[in-house]
Amino acid sequence: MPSSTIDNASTEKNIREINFGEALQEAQYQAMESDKSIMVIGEGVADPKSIFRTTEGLVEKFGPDRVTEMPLAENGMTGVCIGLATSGFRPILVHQRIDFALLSLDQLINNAAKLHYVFNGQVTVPLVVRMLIGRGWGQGPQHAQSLQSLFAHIPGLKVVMPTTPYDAKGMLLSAIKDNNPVMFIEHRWLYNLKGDVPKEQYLVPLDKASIVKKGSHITVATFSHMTIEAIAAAQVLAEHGVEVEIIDMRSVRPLDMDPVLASVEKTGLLMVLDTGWASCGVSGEIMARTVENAFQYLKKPPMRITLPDHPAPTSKHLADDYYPDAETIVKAIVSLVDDEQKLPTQEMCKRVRRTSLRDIPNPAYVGPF
Amino acid sequence: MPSSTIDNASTEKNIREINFGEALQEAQYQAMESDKSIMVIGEGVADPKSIFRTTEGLVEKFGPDRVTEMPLAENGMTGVCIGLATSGFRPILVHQRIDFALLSLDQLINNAAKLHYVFNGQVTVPLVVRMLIGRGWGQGPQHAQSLQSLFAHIPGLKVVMPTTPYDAKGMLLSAIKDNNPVMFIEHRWLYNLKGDVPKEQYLVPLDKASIVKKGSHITVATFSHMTIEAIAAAQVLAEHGVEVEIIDMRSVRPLDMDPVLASVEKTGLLMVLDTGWASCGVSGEIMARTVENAFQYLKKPPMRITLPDHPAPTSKHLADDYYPDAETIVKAIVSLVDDEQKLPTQEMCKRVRRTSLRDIPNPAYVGPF
Amino acid sequence: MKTEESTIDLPALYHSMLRIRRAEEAIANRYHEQEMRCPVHLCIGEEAISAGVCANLTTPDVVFGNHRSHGHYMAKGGDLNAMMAEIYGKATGCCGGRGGSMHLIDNAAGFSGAVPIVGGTVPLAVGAGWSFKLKQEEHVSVVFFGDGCFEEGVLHESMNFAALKNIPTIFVCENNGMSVYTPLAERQPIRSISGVAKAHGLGVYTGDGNDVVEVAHLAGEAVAKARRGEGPQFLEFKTYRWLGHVGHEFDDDLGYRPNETPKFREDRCPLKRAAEELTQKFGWSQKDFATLEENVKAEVEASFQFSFASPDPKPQTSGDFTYAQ
Amino acid sequence: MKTEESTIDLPALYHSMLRIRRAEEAIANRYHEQEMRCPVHLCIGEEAISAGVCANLTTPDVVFGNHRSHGHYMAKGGDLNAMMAEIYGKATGCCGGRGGSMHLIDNAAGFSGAVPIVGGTVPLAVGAGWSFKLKQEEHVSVVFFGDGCFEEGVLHESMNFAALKNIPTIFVCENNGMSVYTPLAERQPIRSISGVAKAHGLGVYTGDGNDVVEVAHLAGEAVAKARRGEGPQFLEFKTYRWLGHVGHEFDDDLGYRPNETPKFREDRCPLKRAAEELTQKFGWSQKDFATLEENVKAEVEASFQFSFASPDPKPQTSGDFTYAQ
Ligand SMILES: Cc1ncc(C[n+]2csc(CCOP(=O)(O)OP(=O)(O)O)c2C)c(N)n1
Ligand SMILES: Cc1ncc(C[n+]2csc(CCOP(=O)(O)OP(=O)(O)O)c2C)c(N)n1
Ligand SMILES: [Mg+2]
Ligand SMILES: [Mg+2]
Repeated sequence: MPSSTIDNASTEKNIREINFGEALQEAQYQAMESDKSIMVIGEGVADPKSIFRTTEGLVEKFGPDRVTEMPLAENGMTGVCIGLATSGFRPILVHQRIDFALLSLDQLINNAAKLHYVFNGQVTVPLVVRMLIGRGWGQGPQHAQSLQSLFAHIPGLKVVMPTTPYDAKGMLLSAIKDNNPVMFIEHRWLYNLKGDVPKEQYLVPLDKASIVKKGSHITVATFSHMTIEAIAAAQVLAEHGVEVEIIDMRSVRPLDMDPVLASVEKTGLLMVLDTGWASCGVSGEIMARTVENAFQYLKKPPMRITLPDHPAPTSKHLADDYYPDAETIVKAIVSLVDDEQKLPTQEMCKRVRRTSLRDIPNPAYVGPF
Repeated sequence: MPSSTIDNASTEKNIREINFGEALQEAQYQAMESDKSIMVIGEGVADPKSIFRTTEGLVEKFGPDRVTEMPLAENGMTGVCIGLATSGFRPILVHQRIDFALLSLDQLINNAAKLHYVFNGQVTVPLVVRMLIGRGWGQGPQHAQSLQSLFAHIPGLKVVMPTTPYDAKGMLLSAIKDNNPVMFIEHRWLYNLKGDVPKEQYLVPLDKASIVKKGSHITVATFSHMTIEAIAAAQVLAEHGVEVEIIDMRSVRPLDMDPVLASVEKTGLLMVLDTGWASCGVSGEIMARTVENAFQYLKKPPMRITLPDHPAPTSKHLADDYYPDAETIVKAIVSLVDDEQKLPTQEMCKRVRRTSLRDIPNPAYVGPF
Repeated sequence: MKTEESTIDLPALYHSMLRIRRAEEAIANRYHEQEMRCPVHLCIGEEAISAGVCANLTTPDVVFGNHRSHGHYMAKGGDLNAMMAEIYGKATGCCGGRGGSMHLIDNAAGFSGAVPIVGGTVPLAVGAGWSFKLKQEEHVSVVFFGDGCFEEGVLHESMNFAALKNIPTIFVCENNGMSVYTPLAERQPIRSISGVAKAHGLGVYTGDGNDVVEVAHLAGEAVAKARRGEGPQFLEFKTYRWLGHVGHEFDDDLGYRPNETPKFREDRCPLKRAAEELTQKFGWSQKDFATLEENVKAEVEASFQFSFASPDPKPQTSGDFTYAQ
Repeated sequence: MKTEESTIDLPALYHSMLRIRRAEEAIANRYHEQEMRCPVHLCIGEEAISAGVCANLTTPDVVFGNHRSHGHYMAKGGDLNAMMAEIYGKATGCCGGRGGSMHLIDNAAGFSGAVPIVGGTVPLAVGAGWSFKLKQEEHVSVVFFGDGCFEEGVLHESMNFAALKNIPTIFVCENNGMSVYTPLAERQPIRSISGVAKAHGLGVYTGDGNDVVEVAHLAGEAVAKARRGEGPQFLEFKTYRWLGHVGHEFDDDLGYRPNETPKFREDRCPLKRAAEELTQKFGWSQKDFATLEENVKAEVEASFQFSFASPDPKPQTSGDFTYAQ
């Protein structure tokens, strides 16, 4: 398991280390304190487990009118939230798995994404939909999909996938403030990731990638949990003189291509890492935009690392190779940068190889999810 | 309006010219005659308009048990069809607009695409979902989406978009015979397109692109109605010595990249045409696979022509520039092949420019849809 | 439009219906010119429901429609010029031309929007109704939909939630027995639509949708109940669609409604019925009718002239409003 | 399993429940070993519904489940070894390890599949039931689902269609008053679930889901009706979930069901109640119970041993069966 801390440290005083889940909770809590129009609605938002504690304390503080359990009715409740949003509220709708949101694509794509447009700007839909990507511990094919690319196909939606606790808080606050429907996608394996987070409110833009690590040899554009794997891979590669530039894309729609293009201009090599499937996905989109705009700088064909092109199996034995990780990345980067085959690939792979089982985020984990 | 006939003429005797819609009707009729397990289910399949006549005569011939009107319940009825399919039937479900299928993505993605997999091959889902892409005459943002890329993201689904009447019949027959869920996407503007179609049953594979026109200067990979526009563009370009190789992809999932790669090896230039949006779409996917596999042959960055990144407006004045057409393609191809700026672009554009209004498929058309 | 439990104002109801009828007839008459380049779903024959329900609403009450919403929009006080210009795809249309006939809105009048995905606006209305409750405002939200829409799961999800939270939403089912060309009996079992709504926990009213007085009366009760905090109400009105599902023509030739002759329609004409009552009980003379006709005709004609005189939207603005600021 | 209208066979019902109880207890006991690496939703306390309903089914009748389907699978005659091996992610599992606890199937036994998307199997069951009707076979399809599922639109769409086409599907609502940790009152208005089903046109039965005799009796009537061509039937059984929503533990400590002490559970234990009746009316001795316990224990233990001895599936087969030939 790669390091579970990323440093986004600012120098301000009132900063302390909290984890990704706590950052989400804090963002909602503080936003709701400042703005009475914000509501949180979802299955489990007011129950004892409070969406893996990300809505903890909200119902006690803000009451059941603003923090509301909902019936199992994903499409209907999405529509209800759109109706609230066009009536002066700012609802945050939560799905414990992004797979459940498939029931609501009608309301999200036909209505949320289009009402501002078709009504000529006369209504706005300030709606946040928090959706969790499940992984591991036998989540299986209907509880472990990573569907960001479906949403990112649709004009009118914004789609973000923060990686760090800092971004989790800052981007959730931005999403809540935004007057558009924002699909806020959280990878479950990030929840325990710790990082420095300011106590007060701050905004992280919804349309800017972040350069997590500078490097000159290869550009890695990555999303969400894959950023953590990329960092682990880059660390060991750096020890052998390979400097990876890691760009955490953060936003899937709009895509902030500028830092990628600038980096490719420098490195000539691009690798894209996504938590989802390849076909018609954001990995190919980044490759396409890179060749459209920086073709002349590319020294080799860009590469991508995605899920294999099949559903997620449940058994840990079958799933063992399903998820690419730091080791996969090390091997792939070596294949691009090591023309002379001088790097100690085996050794580096061993360094980043998980020792614990691969179906849990960390060795301390005890099932079930 | 470009030519409305493509020649797929085989040399067999019992061939005659029929249009795309008639080819669909014939495929269903003949398949149902040969196989009692085939059913057609949808809103309007047994009504007097019979899905723009594509299900004409079916209920009279095969009765209401096999040709069934359905309630407005897209998700439920998709599930019912899946249940029929796992119980020995081969249902064809029809949506008059692909936009309505957004209500059923849960059943299509969570169940249809995954049951064969998760049940270890013990069930199969031989389901065809016919979905029409609307365009023009003020269909507007909720009735004119072209959503093939959403489906093509999902392993377990097959997604096809035939262009010619010949392929419409042959691919629909293949889709019906296939033991997987096949998303069969029909562009409304192809319905009146005429072409040679054999009278008897025949199969066109669901995973093979088709080279519509040979050429050595540039490779155009295209889908559905855009193929018609490409042909019109290629005709006028050919008169000026530019030989376009047109590959009608026919299938969105799986993508048959071999002919594209072989063509790019020859031409060094790639242009992708899609009827849908770019972001996380199949146009970028083809570009990505081309750079992954034929990077060294590319002389210039590949290009793509897609819908602009916003919903479809209704007013003909706003929609006038929304749909790229032969003229758009001519201009784009010139920008790639005409380094010395010798081609008479204006003149060529004028040759392919529509004279009639752009919100109707042909001048004879009288609204409403 | 009125605030309190309704004492029926038949002249006003008739006027409301007549405006809808004449506007839609004018659309039908001009549609062949091929200048209204969008699908139109006309509600001729069904005007009593729009008129009767909306007569009980105030401006801040909000109404949501569907694909067949000219009547809903007009009865709620939507700007006729802006609707007609929208159908003509003009910059002055209520959606600036982005929407056409199937997407109408007039926020100032409390017509909060129509979209053509069947069932699409139903939960939106519940959300809007909930917002009134949360803000402790005594307004109601209303959604109009057809018998076909009753088959969509989202409607049941919406009724369940509205009943759960005691939301002041009025569900108005315009039961014309048809979804496009498919009769009710091929889509729903033999049981009452409003019976299902009642089982969901809604207050329920059923009536003759071609009788504007009955509609206004029942809607008045339902709206008053919802305003008093008695939760969501469901109104089912039987009615009859005169023209084809879409477009400007009668389609008797298709033969899917074999019994339905011109006489069948006339017998059910809500305007005719109201006019008789105006003559008999309100003593309206031929001249009274003629004057009203003149006024309405002038208003409708003006909306066409407004549309013709309006500028086209610019193609280069086609991508505007994809995102809000 | 029986073919005709049921004369209740209490010993068989008790056996069926006991198998489920002991199998799930064994799962709960071993779960902490962290070798069953998938979420498990145990139905301890709710066994009477699976046992009582399935006692009325023949092998060709098909049953569909949900996320909480060990009981449905076992009661329908699903292979216990294959289920346990599936939970352990083994190649010999009923899905070859692809599915785990939330995806179970045994075609030979007529258990046609469980998946965890709430409502996901409901229309599938209607499709399967329709297939029987189209093929003129006298079988029924059955779908088990929870009170939470009743809120999903797809269930209403499915009921409407089943009623419309008179399809022999039995809808079995296991009403345990909970969706995860959210009580019914926060999700549905105060009205009867089965009342809504009835309004949709289904035959309706409600009963005590902790009384296996009552369940078997009502299900027997419903199944017989459906078999006779009287269309879809809806069974609502009140019951109680003993453990947490997911996992192997009691969760009284969470405090969301404050009244529900161990005594509360025991009072509702369907096995205890059946055992008392066996003692009193069937004269079962301690020894009879002990023998049965031994048999069941051996069967359950054997299923674990089978699982442990089974090979792991190969990672390189992970992509197989993405598409059918
Ligand atoms: C989700 C969805 N499915 C199908 C359609 C196509 N469609 C448009 S209107 C209509 C009929 C709706 O019938 P009903 O709700 O009774 O309204 P009516 O047209 O009779 O007023 C249908 C099927 C649609 N627009 N949306
Ligand atoms: C569509 C969907 N929404 C949410 C969930 C998460 N979820 C899994 S089980 C469950 C509770 C279902 O409650 P109920 O139907 O009453 O069944 P029970 O668990 O009580 O047996 C929920 C919300 C899901 N699996 N699918
Ligand atoms: Mg109708
Ligand atoms: Mg429950």
